[in-house]
Amino acid sequence: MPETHAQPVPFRGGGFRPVAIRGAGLAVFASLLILTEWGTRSGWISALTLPRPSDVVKTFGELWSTGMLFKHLVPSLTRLVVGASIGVTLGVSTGILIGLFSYVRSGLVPLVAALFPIPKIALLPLFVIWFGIDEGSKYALIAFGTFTPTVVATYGAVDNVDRTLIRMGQSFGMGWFAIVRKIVLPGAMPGILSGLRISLAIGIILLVAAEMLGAEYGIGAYILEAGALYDLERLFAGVVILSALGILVSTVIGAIEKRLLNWRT
Amino acid sequence: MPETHAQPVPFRGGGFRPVAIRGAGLAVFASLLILTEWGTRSGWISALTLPRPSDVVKTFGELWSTGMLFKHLVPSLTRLVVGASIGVTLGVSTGILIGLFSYVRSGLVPLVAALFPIPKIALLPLFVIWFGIDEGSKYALIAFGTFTPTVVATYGAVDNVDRTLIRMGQSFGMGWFAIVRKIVLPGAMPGILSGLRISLAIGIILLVAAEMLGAEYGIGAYILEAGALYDLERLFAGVVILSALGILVSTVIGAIEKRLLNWRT
Amino acid sequence: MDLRVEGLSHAYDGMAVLDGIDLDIATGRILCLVGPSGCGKSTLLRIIGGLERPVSGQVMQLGTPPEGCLNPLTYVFQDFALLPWRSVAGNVRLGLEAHGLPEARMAEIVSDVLARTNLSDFAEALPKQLSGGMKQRVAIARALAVNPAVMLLDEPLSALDAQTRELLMEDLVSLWTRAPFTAVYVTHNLAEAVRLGHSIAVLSRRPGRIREIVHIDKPLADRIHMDAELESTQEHLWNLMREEARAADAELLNA
Amino acid sequence: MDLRVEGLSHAYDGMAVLDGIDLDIATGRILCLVGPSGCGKSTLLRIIGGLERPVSGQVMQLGTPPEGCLNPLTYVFQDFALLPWRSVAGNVRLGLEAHGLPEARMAEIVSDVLARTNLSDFAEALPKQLSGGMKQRVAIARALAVNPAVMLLDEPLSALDAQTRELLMEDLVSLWTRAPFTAVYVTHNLAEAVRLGHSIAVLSRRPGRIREIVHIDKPLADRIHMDAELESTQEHLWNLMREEARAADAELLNA
Amino acid sequence: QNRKITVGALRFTSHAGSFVAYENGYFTEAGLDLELKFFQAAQPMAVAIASGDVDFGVTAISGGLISLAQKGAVKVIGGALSEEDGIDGQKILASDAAFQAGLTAPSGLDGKTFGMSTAGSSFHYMGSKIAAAEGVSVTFKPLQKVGAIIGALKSGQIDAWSIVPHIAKPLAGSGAVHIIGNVSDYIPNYQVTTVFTSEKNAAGEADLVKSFLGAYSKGVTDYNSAMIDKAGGEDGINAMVDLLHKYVYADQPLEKAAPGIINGTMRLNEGAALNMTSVEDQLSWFQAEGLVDANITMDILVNPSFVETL
Ligand SMILES: Nc1ncnc2c1ncn2[C@@H]1O[C@H](COP(=O)(O)OP(=O)(O)OP(=O)(O)O)[C@@H](O)[C@H]1O
Ligand SMILES: Nc1ncnc2c1ncn2[C@@H]1O[C@H](COP(=O)(O)OP(=O)(O)OP(=O)(O)O)[C@@H](O)[C@H]1O
Ligand SMILES: [Mg+2]
Ligand SMILES: [Mg+2]
Repeated sequence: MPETHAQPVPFRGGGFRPVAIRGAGLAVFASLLILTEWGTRSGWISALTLPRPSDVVKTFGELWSTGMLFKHLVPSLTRLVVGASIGVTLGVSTGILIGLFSYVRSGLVPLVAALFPIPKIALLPLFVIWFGIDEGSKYALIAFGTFTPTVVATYGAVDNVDRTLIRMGQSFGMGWFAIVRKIVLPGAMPGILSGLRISLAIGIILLVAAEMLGAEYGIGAYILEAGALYDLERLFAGVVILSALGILVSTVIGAIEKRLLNWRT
Repeated sequence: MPETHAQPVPFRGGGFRPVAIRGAGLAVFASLLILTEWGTRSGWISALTLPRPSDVVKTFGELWSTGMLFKHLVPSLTRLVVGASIGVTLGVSTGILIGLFSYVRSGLVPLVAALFPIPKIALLPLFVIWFGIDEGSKYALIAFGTFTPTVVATYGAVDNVDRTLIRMGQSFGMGWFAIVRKIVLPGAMPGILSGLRISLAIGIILLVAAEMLGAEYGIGAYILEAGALYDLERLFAGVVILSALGILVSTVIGAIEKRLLNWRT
Repeated sequence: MDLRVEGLSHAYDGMAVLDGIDLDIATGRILCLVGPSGCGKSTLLRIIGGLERPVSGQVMQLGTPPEGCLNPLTYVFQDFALLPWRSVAGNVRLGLEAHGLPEARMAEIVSDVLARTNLSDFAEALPKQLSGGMKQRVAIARALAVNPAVMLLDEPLSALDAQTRELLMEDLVSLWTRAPFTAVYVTHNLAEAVRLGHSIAVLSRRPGRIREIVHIDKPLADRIHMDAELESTQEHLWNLMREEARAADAELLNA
Repeated sequence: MDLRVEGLSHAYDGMAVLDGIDLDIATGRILCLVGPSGCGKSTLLRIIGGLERPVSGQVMQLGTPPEGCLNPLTYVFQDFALLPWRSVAGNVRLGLEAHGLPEARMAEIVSDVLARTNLSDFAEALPKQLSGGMKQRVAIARALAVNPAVMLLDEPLSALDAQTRELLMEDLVSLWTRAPFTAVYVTHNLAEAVRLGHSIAVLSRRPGRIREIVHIDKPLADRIHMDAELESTQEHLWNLMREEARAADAELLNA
Repeated sequence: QNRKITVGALRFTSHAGSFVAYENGYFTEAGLDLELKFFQAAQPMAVAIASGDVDFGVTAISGGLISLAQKGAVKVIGGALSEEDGIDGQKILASDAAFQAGLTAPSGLDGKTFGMSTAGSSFHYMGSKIAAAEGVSVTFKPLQKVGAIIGALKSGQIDAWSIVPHIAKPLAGSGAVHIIGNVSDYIPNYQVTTVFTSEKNAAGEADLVKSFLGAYSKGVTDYNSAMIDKAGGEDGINAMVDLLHKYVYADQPLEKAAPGIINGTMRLNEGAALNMTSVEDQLSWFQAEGLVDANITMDILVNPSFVETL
């Protein structure tokens, strides 16, 4: 008799777990490009508003074939690498000290908080006086820009290192340095690396500001010059390069994370 | 007999847990200021390198007494509030959509990743065309700058909402909207708020860039003019205002967190 | 309302997790599911509750849910699944809100159910202020509030310490004694199973199959410590499972 | 080497946690500490191990640690405390590295201790690949590697599921039977306490005081299920603690 | 061994003096091993002189330059470019929208917006003088970058601007903007750019400054004679354009660059002669506007001992 009322249990689960759909990103990019191309060709996007994507590609091709691409890329990359290395190294060291010592923490955290919202471009004239107009001021600007976010990310990461692990180290009689080297540093690594993503993105953004200062070559200088001449094709070509650089850096960090942090669940 | 060898267990714990030391931050600020004041007075810091802190204070006092402070602050704050509101609102909505829908996620995440490293100042000439040189372009610039970090923080926060809570909601027969409103949104709130800290800091930084475009009044415009005139006292007075603004914003968010997130352990 | 699981199999990405499960869940009785780690107990419970779709087989609802039952199949989760931003009362209300009850009726149900679970004093507390045991009591109260036809409990006590577990088992027994409910109770803990189960289904290692269903006739209220019959049932269950548990434990994950 | 806890009291920010604890920890025996949540068991263990300084009283080491003992007082933590970035062997080595042993000697100790805990096959696995039970085995192996005079175990099994707990208890008994070690074993679980303890100290609610010390003479290896003596000891312990456990459970935190 | 010096330059024809002197080897002859350092804007160049990174520079007199002079960092030592009757000088531009609405002469500027890079820039000075001369009031829009100003002008968001002819003419050619007047009608004998160096050089290295100015002046002479006096005829102009193309519009092919270079022709001060009257006028304007300290005197800004003053 109960069989008469038999019915399957209704399904009410699923969802809320987005999955990657292959090609969707590419499709969005492609359709945006096609739309702009068509719009600029047919005229309802004025030439003042957006450049024609095919012209940007052409400009890019010229950059490539004349070898100017590398002439601009190499100094920019050097500046990024040197400046970010300095900023990140100092930032990580400072962050670890802040994470471990009460005095350093109480003294420096407010200072870092005060430095964070200072726009680096506002300080450009000072940087010239402090570090000269050559590579020095460019390195310094990028180093300064990457320093503060790295500090914040690092001390957050050190704070998040599981204290039981540290107590465990102490319970085995490990020394202070051994604990920092074998427990604190590796434990903070995920946080430091994800902070690095942000720092390096900021570093790339600051390339433009840095190259406001007497740079002849460099992607930032190229963009600035294009902007000054209101040459949208070159402006966009430069922006695309920076954007690609950003994605590249983020991919590289992803790869490093995969290697270094393969222990993460 | 064993009593002869009795000795207390050696202590080997403690440390690795920095505590706040009252006044340390203030002491650092004060000593930096005193050092600069003394350096600039005695001459081993040249007038080109740093302004005398007391002169900066004097400039600040003039700004205050002439009423110029508010003449500059009010437009800047308006720009920050309007621009950041637009950017944050769009960013949170987009972030939630990305966090919930596979197609939106796959389509937009790469786009956001590509937009992130674009330096906003590079786009200034375009913003002039797109949004004019009046308030429009300033709002747009700040909105654009706060949009991307908000999106990234929001979808990360949505991803981090405990899926058991969502399953629980479904198991009680809650509808899709109820789950989003009662579970996803409050659960993502901590992440969204901490993303807001970063977005608003970026917003403040971008004030300077935004006010490059035809702003007569505004802290950013004030700083730019001071920089162009190489007037270090005013430059620093402006920077200090931005820095204070940053600390204020971060304090306000902290207070909101304390209220809204008092449920956090 | 009874439930019947018929020829149920499930797989994740081609990995078989459950294989040909048949089960009857009878009204007013507690069915315990035991089995080694990863054998698919939680998956089975999710499928029974309609939170997951099985690859094959089905779960049938026999008869209609009783009058006043707001949510026929209601879960209690291992990690409590309380909304940390809602008070105890707010969490208990959550399950009611979806059903368009009048405000007064909801308040009445909430206060009634909090009283039954001795939580009245904690109505305004936030989850962060509660011990694990109290949290799980809130989750049970929330489940009781919607007057379920069948309660689905996924290791409800395993996140608690041994003493709290003991206390909550006593609570569950007294709740059931006062008003018998139907339940599927997943656990690793054989002591819990013999204490709370009217019948105990033992699953094999992954893919989970039913190895044996043990029935215990002694009334729940009479099951006390030092009961030779329960002890021997427990011993029997443990002998059924020891090797499988050891093998399941020594399996490499994500390997 | 024996340990003696003398008149030990401790407080956090003025809140008394331990009050006048006296205890003797005898070589080659396992002392279990049981007590309700928050009564200060973990604090007591940390003080015994020198990880925390008591407010008053002291812990004395009587006699010298035996030959070859690298770390006299060695912990096993509830949540395993394995370095997730080191393999099983690397985690076991960790405790040895601080002692300047030659490389070959370290490798020898590691492989010996992994063999004793049946972990040899997992030497290169990362913690994330291990089940909870395996992780705790690694933590025990790591503790054994430094040849401790006293092992301090803080609820070593309470993060594991019931079946794995059963398996690990069997492992601990067989490890102790082969080579008796001294241990202080903190637990909530009275079944564990009567299974593993030579003596069981029952603490009161916070501030923890010693209410009773129960001695069990039966050899560990002979303690099996359905042992009436153990059951009655367990019942006795539970009666000592039930009300306190209930009160401790119903306490509001951070209130 | 030649003395190493660094000279700052913008890629404009107004810096042709340095380029020509360098290309023709005049600096080497004067015992100077010269390195050219290029800037995107004049402002950083002044700062670079102050920081000691650059020894000599050529730029317009701006508030920043005067401030740096006041701080004892830089000194104006000569003239570079000045407006001269009969030679195409800086142009006053109006946006198409404003032009259609009747802004066809500077007299119609009342209530209009005028573009500038920053307050205290030469654009600010010019606009202000024009407005004063016409007795009208204009609103200044600081837009930082020349590119931004052009964008704003083209899209009609600002009404007017003034700029060197080689930028003004192509803009007007495109029809998006219109030339409505010449700056030289309002600021006669305007000393547009000056040569400057660090205070240290001006005070302690008189010989160095003299040899630099000497060599630089030879370059200026060559340039003026080829481009303005057209002494070498068409070929002379072409040769000069060829030479300058290395520095100006270097990234465009010569055919495209040449008109720009030729359009940009303005007379450079022979012998780096400095028009003191114009400089003084500029200084007092900056002071009157409150952009720089009122206590600054000509002595602080200029060291007139190296060149002929007008
Ligand atoms: N959503 C999922 N996607 C893929 N595999 C899953 C998913 N959920 C569970 N599994 C896998 O299915 C198997 C059974 O999981 P389930 O959680 O049902 O086991 P369990 O018996 O509840 O285990 P435990 O006793 O550890 O709770 C496990 O191997 C698990 O890794
Ligand atoms: N570092 C600390 N600072 C302040 N209070 C602490 C600290 N550690 C523990 N406490 C408090 O001291 C009391 C005893 O804590 P302890 O962890 O020793 O209890 P326990 O008996 O181990 O409890 P459980 O059974 O829950 O593990 C608790 O009330 C706890 O909140
Ligand atoms: Mg499960
Ligand atoms: Mg504890």
